[in-house]
Amino acid sequence: MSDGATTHQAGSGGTPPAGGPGGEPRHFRRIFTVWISISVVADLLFWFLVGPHIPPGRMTSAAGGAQFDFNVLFVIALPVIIGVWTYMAYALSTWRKSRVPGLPLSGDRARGHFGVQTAWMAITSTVVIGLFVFGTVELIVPAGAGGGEGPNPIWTPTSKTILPIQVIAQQWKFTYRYPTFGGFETSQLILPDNTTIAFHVTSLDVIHDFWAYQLGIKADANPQQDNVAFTTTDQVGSFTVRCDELCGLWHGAMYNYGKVVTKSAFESWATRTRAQLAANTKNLPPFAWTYDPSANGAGGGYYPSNVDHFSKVETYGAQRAKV
Amino acid sequence: MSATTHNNGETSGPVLTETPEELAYELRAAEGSIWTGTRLAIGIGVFAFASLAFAYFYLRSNNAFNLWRPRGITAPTSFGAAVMAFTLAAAALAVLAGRRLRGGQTTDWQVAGWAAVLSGLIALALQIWEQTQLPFYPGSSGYASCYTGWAVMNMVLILGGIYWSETLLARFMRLRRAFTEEGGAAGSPLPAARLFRANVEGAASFWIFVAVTEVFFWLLFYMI
Amino acid sequence: MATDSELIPPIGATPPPPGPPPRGPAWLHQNIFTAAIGAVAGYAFGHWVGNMIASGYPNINGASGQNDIAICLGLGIGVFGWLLGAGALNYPLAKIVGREPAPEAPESNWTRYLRFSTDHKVVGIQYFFAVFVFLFTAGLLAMAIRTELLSPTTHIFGPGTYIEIVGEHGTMMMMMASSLVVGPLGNFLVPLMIGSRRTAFPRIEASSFWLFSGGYLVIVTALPLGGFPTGWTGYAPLQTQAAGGMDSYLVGFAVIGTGMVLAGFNLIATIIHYRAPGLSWSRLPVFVWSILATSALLTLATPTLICAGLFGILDRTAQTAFYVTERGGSSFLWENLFWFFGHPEVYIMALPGFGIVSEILPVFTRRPLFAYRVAAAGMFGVALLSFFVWQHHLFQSGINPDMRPLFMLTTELISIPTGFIYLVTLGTLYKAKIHFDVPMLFALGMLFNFLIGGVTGVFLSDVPVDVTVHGSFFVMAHFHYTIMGGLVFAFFAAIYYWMPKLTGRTLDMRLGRIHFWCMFVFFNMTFFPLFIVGILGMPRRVFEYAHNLQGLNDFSSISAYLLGASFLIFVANFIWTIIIEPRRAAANPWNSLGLEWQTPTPVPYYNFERIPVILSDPYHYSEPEALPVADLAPRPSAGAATVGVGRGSADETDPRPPMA
Amino acid sequence: MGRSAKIAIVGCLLAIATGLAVFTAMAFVASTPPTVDFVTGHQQGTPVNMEIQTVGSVGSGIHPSWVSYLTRQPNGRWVHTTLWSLPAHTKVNVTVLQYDSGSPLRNQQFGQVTGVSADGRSGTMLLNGKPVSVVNSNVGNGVGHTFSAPSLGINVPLVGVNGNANLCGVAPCTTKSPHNVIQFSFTTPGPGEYRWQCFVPCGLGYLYGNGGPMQTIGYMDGFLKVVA
Repeated sequence: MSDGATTHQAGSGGTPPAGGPGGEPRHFRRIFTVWISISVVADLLFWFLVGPHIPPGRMTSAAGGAQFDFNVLFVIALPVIIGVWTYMAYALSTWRKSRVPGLPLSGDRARGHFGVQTAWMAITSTVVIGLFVFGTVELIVPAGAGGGEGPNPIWTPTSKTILPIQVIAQQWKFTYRYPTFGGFETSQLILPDNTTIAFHVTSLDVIHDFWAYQLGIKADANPQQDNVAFTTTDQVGSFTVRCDELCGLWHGAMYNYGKVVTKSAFESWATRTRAQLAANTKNLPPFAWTYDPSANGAGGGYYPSNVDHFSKVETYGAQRAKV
Repeated sequence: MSATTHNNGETSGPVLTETPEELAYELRAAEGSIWTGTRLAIGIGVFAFASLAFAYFYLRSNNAFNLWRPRGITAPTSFGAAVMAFTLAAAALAVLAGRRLRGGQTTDWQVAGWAAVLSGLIALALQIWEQTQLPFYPGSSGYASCYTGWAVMNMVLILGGIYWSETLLARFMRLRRAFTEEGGAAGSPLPAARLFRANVEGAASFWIFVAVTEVFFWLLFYMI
Repeated sequence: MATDSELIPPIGATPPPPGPPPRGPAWLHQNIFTAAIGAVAGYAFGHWVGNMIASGYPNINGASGQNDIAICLGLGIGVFGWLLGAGALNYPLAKIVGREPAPEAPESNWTRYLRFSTDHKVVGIQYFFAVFVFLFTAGLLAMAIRTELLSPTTHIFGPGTYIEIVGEHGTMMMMMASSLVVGPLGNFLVPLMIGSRRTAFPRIEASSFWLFSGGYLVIVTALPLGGFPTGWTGYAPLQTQAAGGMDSYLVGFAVIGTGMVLAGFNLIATIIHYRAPGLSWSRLPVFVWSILATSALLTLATPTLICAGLFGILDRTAQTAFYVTERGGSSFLWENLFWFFGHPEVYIMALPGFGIVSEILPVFTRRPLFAYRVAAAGMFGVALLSFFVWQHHLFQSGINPDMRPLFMLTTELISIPTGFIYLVTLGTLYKAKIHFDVPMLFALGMLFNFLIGGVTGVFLSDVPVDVTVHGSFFVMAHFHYTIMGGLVFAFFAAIYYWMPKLTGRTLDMRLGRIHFWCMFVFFNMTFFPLFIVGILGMPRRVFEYAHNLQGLNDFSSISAYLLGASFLIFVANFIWTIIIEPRRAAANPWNSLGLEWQTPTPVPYYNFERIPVILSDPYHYSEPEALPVADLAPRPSAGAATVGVGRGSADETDPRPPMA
Repeated sequence: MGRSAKIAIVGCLLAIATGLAVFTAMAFVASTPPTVDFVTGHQQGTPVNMEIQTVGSVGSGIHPSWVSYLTRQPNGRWVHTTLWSLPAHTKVNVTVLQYDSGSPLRNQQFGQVTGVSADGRSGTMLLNGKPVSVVNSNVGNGVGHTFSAPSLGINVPLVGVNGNANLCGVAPCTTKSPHNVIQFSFTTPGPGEYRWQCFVPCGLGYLYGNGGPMQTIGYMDGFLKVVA
């Protein structure tokens, strides 16, 4: 008796859920009708009314992709949620009993239904595989969909002209270096319109995360790691950059604003800033894809002059080796 | 040994008299639990040491700043070989002791068992001593870090094996008289004796796991 | 020299029955107060030793003035002292000299809850109170979080205190939720459900509780030690950089983790070997299935956390460089190790909820559980897959971009076995006789909340969408929907359902209904807006946020206060109807078929007068011709020794049971 | 015991528990350092004069070895805090007495003076009376600390003193110890709380030098609490 859990148990009074014998209402047809009508309406409303306003907007290709994917997922998710809710609401209202003392043993007897179980698994598996295929295409075709791809990106943009920008995260501020403009480093993030941009995200200390919200870019900043994320700007406007990986005291205050401007405005800004910062650019270390502070004479980055707790141990270890 | 009757104190509940069938049933369950528990303990150990192995290979393949293993530094190889040898000896002796016990040779079991404990203690002592003789400091490289982690975990591992074997031997000495009344530790049908044998088998299996772990990480840290 | 009968304890039988309280002054016998003394003395001693051995190294104690070796040793030896004072180490230490001390006869009065007890029912109740201490401490911290977020720029706690609160809240809640069901209900109910008089390793079961409570003390010390700035995920190298509170985090997780391993270890052995005759795998209550799957995760995933924590402790004390890239380590190593534990951990917190709901639904729908085998398979499918999804937490980290489609696939695949639970529960509602009692309300609430939590999980698994929602309040709302909306709701369903069994008393159901509706409404009001806040660009764990999000945040904060207040309804209900004016419960108030309800209440020390023989599964509602669930007084010939259904009979010489 | 007595006991216990919780929360809030008030008594239209100092080790309190900022109250007393309450849209003249040694910057970008003015020139500070707009931290005594408020665009590198000199080790330092005087001015924005911090990893003994005092309000981090 207990072994019949997965097999069709039509005998001894258990009725298969799919149909309804005479007199019994056709539950599934009712539920299906309600479900399909609500779902269609909800999906259409969402797609046309809400969807275009879903963040992160359409400022870049990555942002637009994220918006499209979110909307597609939402359109699939809505019927799932509505389906379960419709069924539950129907079940709870149709088969509810007022609180009867003694709780009689009189419910349905079916311990399983082969058709329902198979259909359930088939449908969920199909949806899941479909989502996987969709997600993979949407990840690979737009060159990583704005996510950090590590130092050696395998999905790269097709554009021939790419503006590289190094994002340097440190506790607790982002600075930006423009290697193709003489390697000046600034607190401002200004981007040209209609340009493919490669953000090379790195960190000087702990793990940060460069989240350019309206650009649809997110890439972790790890020390001594070049994490590349691509996107193409489509619209001018301003955007927010936030740190998205807890990095200590000022994590919540580690944000700044950037701008996408026209190409000519960008050119003139970059040229002007390059000249303004020239005195300090000379003092910066030579450009490298991972920002190595030892190159500017900081002695491995341990302050001051190599006497922090690691350095002391090093001395100790070296002495031991000599003995 | 008949059904155990417990005497309640002032606040008495129902007095439970277990039937012989129930005692036998619970005894089988206890034996099975020791068997399963041993395997679970090994499983826990596998996941723990797999974490260390993951750290080893991850840092090795990363080789950040060429600081995985600069200049091919190695922890003292003589110590490493000695620690491994004594641990393997302890494992082999513990397994041997278990077999001798099953064969009814209780003297052999005790001799081999205590030798296993001694061997394990020597391995432990050497592992601790090795820490004072390192040609590198713990944070000098990825290798040095992993080695330090391994040293700590290895101490815990060997200590676990020693504890298991030692408690069995100590218990055996206390229970010797009781066991010998009915066929000795190897054959006594007393519940205590049966669980004792199950425990000895468990300890032997655990020692085999210790030996495999030891060889694996010895290869990682001293050979490649 | 002791006599033979003292030397040979009744192994294989049950421990001695309850006796009178120990003679002499109560405080002389090991209890929670001696444990506290041991903890304080241990901490002082460890701290002193740490200062002795390490203060000579300027790199450790020089410029920073922070001696992590002293803190770690203090905490570690403090926990040792806690266990020693509680009496958890009496047996392991006596064993070294071969002694096999018979456990002290447990008391029958309430003071037994303050002692090291090997009675699984006492341990269950101890866990019950401990998880509530955890829950309410961390809950107060949640109120503090929402208070800080009332304003985007005006600060009540400031950034430093705020991240300490956030980290402490998250860590304590994770620690609590890992044991929320397995600790109290797993220990109390599993032996009753499988017809056993005990668990397999009662001392290990008791030790797991004392480690759990010791872990609470350790993690609480984080606040006076300066807190930890990393949140519950403890990302290195911020971890390596952090103040002394980080040591509490690492040691605390190691202690709690050891307790989790031990609890799972004991329950697995118990469920495999101590099932009563006739309780085949296909008759096992689905709650026990969920505990088995959870225990497997606890036992196998947690060692990774303990090892990762060990590496962290070594980085902070012995100055190794596991997580420091510039010294040959890697900042990705912790992320990998942590999430390799962390994702199974997520299901450690989800599976028991599935089990509770599946167990309760048949009782209140008066019909058999639909697709029982699918439920069990779903739980084990989730458990297995959970080991293969950890990198979905690292989609933007820069690790292995080529592996992203694979981890997207495994993550989305996990929604198939999770969906099985909905197949089971929705199928069970079909043509049922649904009774809306309080446990049923909470179970339905769990289904409602977990659906939202699960569906939003699919959004997170999709890499392009995850670029926006990763690390935002969307994630935060998602996992609160699964853990609080799922597990905690299921836990309250279980409390209202099993309280008559746990205590012999019943909670007030009218207050229970009020509690449910308040908690359900305010929970959704608190966390649903946070999905929107997340999509609108608010990262987690920030003390400042965009001005346009203040309205939603304030709505959420006020709802959170109300949600917190709804717990007070429960507390008042509990204190009044269970302690102050006890309401005697009927023996089986829900007319459940479950074996645990067939025992007397309060459950006698031995659980079962005779080891029962199981005749059917506990879900044969509306099957009048079915056999009763168990024969509670089997004749000896039909009893334990002769029935080997589903277990095989063990060979006399080979202790290994045949594999099932 | 009567029903009302029981209710009373439960109520009292709940009240005590709530009180303890609130007390703990308030203890947290109160643990922040004091705020120096530059608003009270401030005349509309006049600049605020502020004097702060940096010290290599604060010498007292629970973290005596930590590096720290101190602020001089309008009454002339030095207090160990980094929280200032300032009037909005007002010019603030800051004098920093830098008593700490320096080192090369971890990120030389912070060698650029931004967001402040001196001698009527923007992007400039006065170092011992001489105008400076870029500090090369790789030469000389390096940079000891910075005064930076990222959301206001302010960054001022505070050039270190010679580390071999007899440095002041206990706060507050007096001008007898070797020091640099750095002066600059900035204008406060509208009301709000703006963070400021040091960007030199000066938390000695912590990984990347950014632990301890670098992550504690009152040492190397603070707020400009600008009020209307």
